[in-house]
Amino acid sequence: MTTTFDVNMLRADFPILDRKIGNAKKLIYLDSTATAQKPTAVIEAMNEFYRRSNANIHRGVHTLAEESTAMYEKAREQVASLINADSPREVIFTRNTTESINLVAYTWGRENMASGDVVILTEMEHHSNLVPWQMLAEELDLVLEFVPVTDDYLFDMKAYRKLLLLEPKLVAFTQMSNVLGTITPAKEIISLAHEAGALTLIDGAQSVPHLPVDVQDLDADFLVFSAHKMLGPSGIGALYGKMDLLNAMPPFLGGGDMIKTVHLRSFVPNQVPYKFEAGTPAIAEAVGFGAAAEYLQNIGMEAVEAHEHDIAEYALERLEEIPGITVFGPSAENKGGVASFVMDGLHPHDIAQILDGEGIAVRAGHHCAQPLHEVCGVKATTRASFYIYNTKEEVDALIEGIYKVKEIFG
Amino acid sequence: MTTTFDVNMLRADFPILDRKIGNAKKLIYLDSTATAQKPTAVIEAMNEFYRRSNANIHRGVHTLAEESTAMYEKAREQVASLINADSPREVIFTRNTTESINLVAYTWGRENMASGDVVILTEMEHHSNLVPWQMLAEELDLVLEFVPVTDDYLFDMKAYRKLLLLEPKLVAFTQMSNVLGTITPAKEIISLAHEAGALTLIDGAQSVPHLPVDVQDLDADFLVFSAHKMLGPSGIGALYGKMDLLNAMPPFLGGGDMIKTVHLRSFVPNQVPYKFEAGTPAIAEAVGFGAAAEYLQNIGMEAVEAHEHDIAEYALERLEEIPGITVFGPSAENKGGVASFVMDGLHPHDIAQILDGEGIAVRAGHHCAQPLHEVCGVKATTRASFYIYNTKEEVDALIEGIYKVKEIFG
Amino acid sequence: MDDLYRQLIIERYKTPHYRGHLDPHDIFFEDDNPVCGDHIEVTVRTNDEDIVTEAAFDGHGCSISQAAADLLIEYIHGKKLDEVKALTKDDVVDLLGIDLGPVRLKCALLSLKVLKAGAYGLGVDEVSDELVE
Amino acid sequence: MDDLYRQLIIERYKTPHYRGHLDPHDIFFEDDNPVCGDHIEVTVRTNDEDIVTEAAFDGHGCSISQAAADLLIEYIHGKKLDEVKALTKDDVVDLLGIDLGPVRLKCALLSLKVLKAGAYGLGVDEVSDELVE
Ligand SMILES: Cc1ncc(COP(=O)(O)O)c(C=O)c1O
Ligand SMILES: Cc1ncc(COP(=O)(O)O)c(C=O)c1O
Repeated sequence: MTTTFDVNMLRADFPILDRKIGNAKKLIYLDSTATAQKPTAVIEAMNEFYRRSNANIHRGVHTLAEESTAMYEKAREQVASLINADSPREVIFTRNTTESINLVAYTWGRENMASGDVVILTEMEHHSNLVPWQMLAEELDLVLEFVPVTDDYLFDMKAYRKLLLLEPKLVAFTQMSNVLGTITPAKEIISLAHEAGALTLIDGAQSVPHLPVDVQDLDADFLVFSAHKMLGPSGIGALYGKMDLLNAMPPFLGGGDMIKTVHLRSFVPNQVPYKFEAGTPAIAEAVGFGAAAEYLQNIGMEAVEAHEHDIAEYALERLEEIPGITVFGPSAENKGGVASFVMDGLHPHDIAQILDGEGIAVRAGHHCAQPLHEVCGVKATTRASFYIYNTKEEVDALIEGIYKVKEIFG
Repeated sequence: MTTTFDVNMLRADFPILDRKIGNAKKLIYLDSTATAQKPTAVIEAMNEFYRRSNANIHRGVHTLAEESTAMYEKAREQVASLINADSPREVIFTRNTTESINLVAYTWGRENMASGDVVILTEMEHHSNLVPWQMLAEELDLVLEFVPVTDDYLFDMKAYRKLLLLEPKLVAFTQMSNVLGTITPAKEIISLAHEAGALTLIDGAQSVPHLPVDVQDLDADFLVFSAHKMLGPSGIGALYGKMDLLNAMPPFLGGGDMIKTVHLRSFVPNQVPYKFEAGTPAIAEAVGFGAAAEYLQNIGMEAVEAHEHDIAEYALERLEEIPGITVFGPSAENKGGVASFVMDGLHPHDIAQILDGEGIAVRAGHHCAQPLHEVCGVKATTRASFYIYNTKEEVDALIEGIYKVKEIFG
Repeated sequence: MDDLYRQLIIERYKTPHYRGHLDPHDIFFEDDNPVCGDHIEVTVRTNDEDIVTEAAFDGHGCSISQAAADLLIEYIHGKKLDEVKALTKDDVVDLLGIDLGPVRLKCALLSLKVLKAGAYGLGVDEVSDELVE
Repeated sequence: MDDLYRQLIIERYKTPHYRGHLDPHDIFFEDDNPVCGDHIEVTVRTNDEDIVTEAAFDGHGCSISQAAADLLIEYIHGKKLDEVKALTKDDVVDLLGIDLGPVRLKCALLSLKVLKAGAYGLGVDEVSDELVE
């Protein structure tokens, strides 16, 4: 796989890449797994919205309200199209991946699970796909089981098949680990879950921004993701759910827009997706989210994946040259554009701080995956992550920077 | 009271006011109660954020992450300062007023109320301050009681005192009706509630944007509001809560950032306010929210109130000249900048549509307050609402427009 | 705007041709527009060949919803039930002859939604906007 | 950057002067930085006049957190407990002699938080960042 677009031309779409850090070093942004940078198309879509069309939606008949409503619903179509949902109605706008998971836990979960029921997660999960189930388990007395990672940092299919014998109600798993970069075999995981009578929730926070994800091909029941990690704005995310499931779920938050009729002591909920969008939604953010989905679709998710694979493969090669480094995760073919590593005797904060002095933004910490770090036997790692705008030259700068860290602390 | 700032100069801060509607009519925006327009200062603060500083917060040590974190937390201080909170930590960022109310219902409510407990609301509430309590009442078997509106559309203090004899656990009430414009005596309502042993939640969706609101002076327990109605962006709102209350409340959504430590089967929550901000928050939106709070504070909330009062008083006078019109709500001295009306034989949609043809944006419908419309004996109203950027000339245009409606349907 | 309130709509709103309630009837359905509380009911009589012989609407609402209902009821007279089931949003938009944004479109389509729900024999809980897309 | 990693910090990180655990001790406290899992414990001995006679820290973390702890422990020797309770974020920033953003500041202030929580005799649940503001 090689890059099919011109990275340098594409970089011109991202104004922040001209940013100077500290003493006039150029920004090298290797932290897209935490949040992605935004192309002008996304920033300007929101800008335009506020300067031209801003109004509250769904209930106004004046020109601005009609425009805003149309833009908000068009965004739903753009996002639905990216993941190939059968209908835009299957896309619910939330704040982020985290809220999407909580929505499923609070509604589908509380309605469909009871004492002793089993939920299968994996050891690789982000806190956002652990804590909501821990809270629900505490409330309903559920049993949580965890698919381990194999010695080569893959989803342990054998262990999973065994856990399915427990007849779980739900399998909730990440499609790409934000630490290891591991890409899990989502289609197989889902089809096995369905055979065992379980529903599935894909944490697509890292997969939707970086890979082609087709909910119909995957036969996904729920898929959750965040706009901010896929070139879109903060403050908005999505929950995809199969229409039948969404229709059967009770509402989550109560309030304006999620109702059909209200009396003082009772209400009738609105239809899906509005049933789950209480109150004034993130309207401008939806417009930005739609623009981001379209931007990615114009590049093509295969091309996105290929480019990142290129960069990641090169980064792994170069990192592994460095004495005293350990990179966690599988080999490049099963891995997205993430490289988390530790270095003998060096604290991730110090590495990140010295790199920042070189203009290089990487993340240090447990990346909201403490249990996975426990599995890896470390408290924290330094993580470099890659997106469509990153180049091999930036990887070279990273490697140089790491040598500088060694020098300073040597 | 008279306006203490130059409206025409201030209007230059709002780019959308140059918008042309349809056949080159200039926009006259009288729908700020649904959502307010945004000054350049707010739009540009977010723009700048995305072009210069965008990063995920709280966990990164690189320059962008440090900047973004500082900007996000500064926004919390700006919002806290507007409502005179004792500490910025008492301000939790949510999506909107609606989510803030649901947060209190799901956490404080489920923890502190049980079968037979009484919650007092009013007949004036927006659906967002009805449905969450209806859902909770259904779950916990609570009793909902409603303070009526008096014949002159005020909060019925006598009826309220009687309802307090039921020893309610909570009194949740709007500080300004989004339909009637009625301003309720929040300080007195709260002090009576406290005497009766109840906590209070103020729906400040309409008051915080339009009046001076001082949580310490009011002795408010909870106050909820939305950025988008106070010149800020969509996608963010706030919950103010007294620190002791927030500390004692269980978490709401589980996930990243709201935790201190996570193991596979358990977690320890983070401190307030982070405990209630799960996942990547609305970062750019917080920056815009902060800028909006500062913009309002620079004008001064007394000045905002005075200007709106001026306009509203004039609008009421002129509207009441029109034969066949009924304006709902109290007289100007107890009323914010809202005028909801019906006209004999005319449907609100038709009124709004014809006015739109004149470039005038008003709202038609039940404004998410169906029960209040039942009380008023109408299905829907047409609502004109005013903010700092509106002028008496715009009111004149509204009146002319209404005569045109009468002509067309006459 | 002048387009929107073209003469036909104002006329049909002020003096509808098919307002009423047929009793007996073969088809009856009613629903609300949650945005504004507008209400439409339709009653339809069909013959042995499932052809609409008579139809009427009742309810209250804005000029768009009422005029659309009146024009739609007129349009289906003499149509087969299968043709009625196949009606779409575009048919109503053509009848009205005007462009509509998504919010006003809901007003315009309320009668079609009610009519198709009745034609399909749906339950109250089964009505969705998908019927009129 | 060169500022940030000024010689003093690197030195104190590599060869701290006050690393250890005092037993017996009059004050003991420990806590984590949730962002990175850094850990600091402090042990303090005081005399009859509540003056710190000896103190030590232990734990693991980045150079900022460890150097700050070492410098802070050095600083409190001979101070009255009331003076320790009155220490603020600015004192630590002065000791380090560098500017820090809000995230790194947490690293720098972890030892102060732990120390003050110990000095005040707080419970594990009572520790909050307010201690070091
Ligand atoms: C009084 C009142 N409460 C609550 C709300 C709900 O606000 P939001 O939609 O921003 O959650 C509104 C907005 O219309 C309101 O006017
Ligand atoms: C795999 C994974 N899941 C969930 C999340 C949470 O996303 P958000 O913070 O946008 O809710 C993240 C983001 O870090 C992630 O990487």
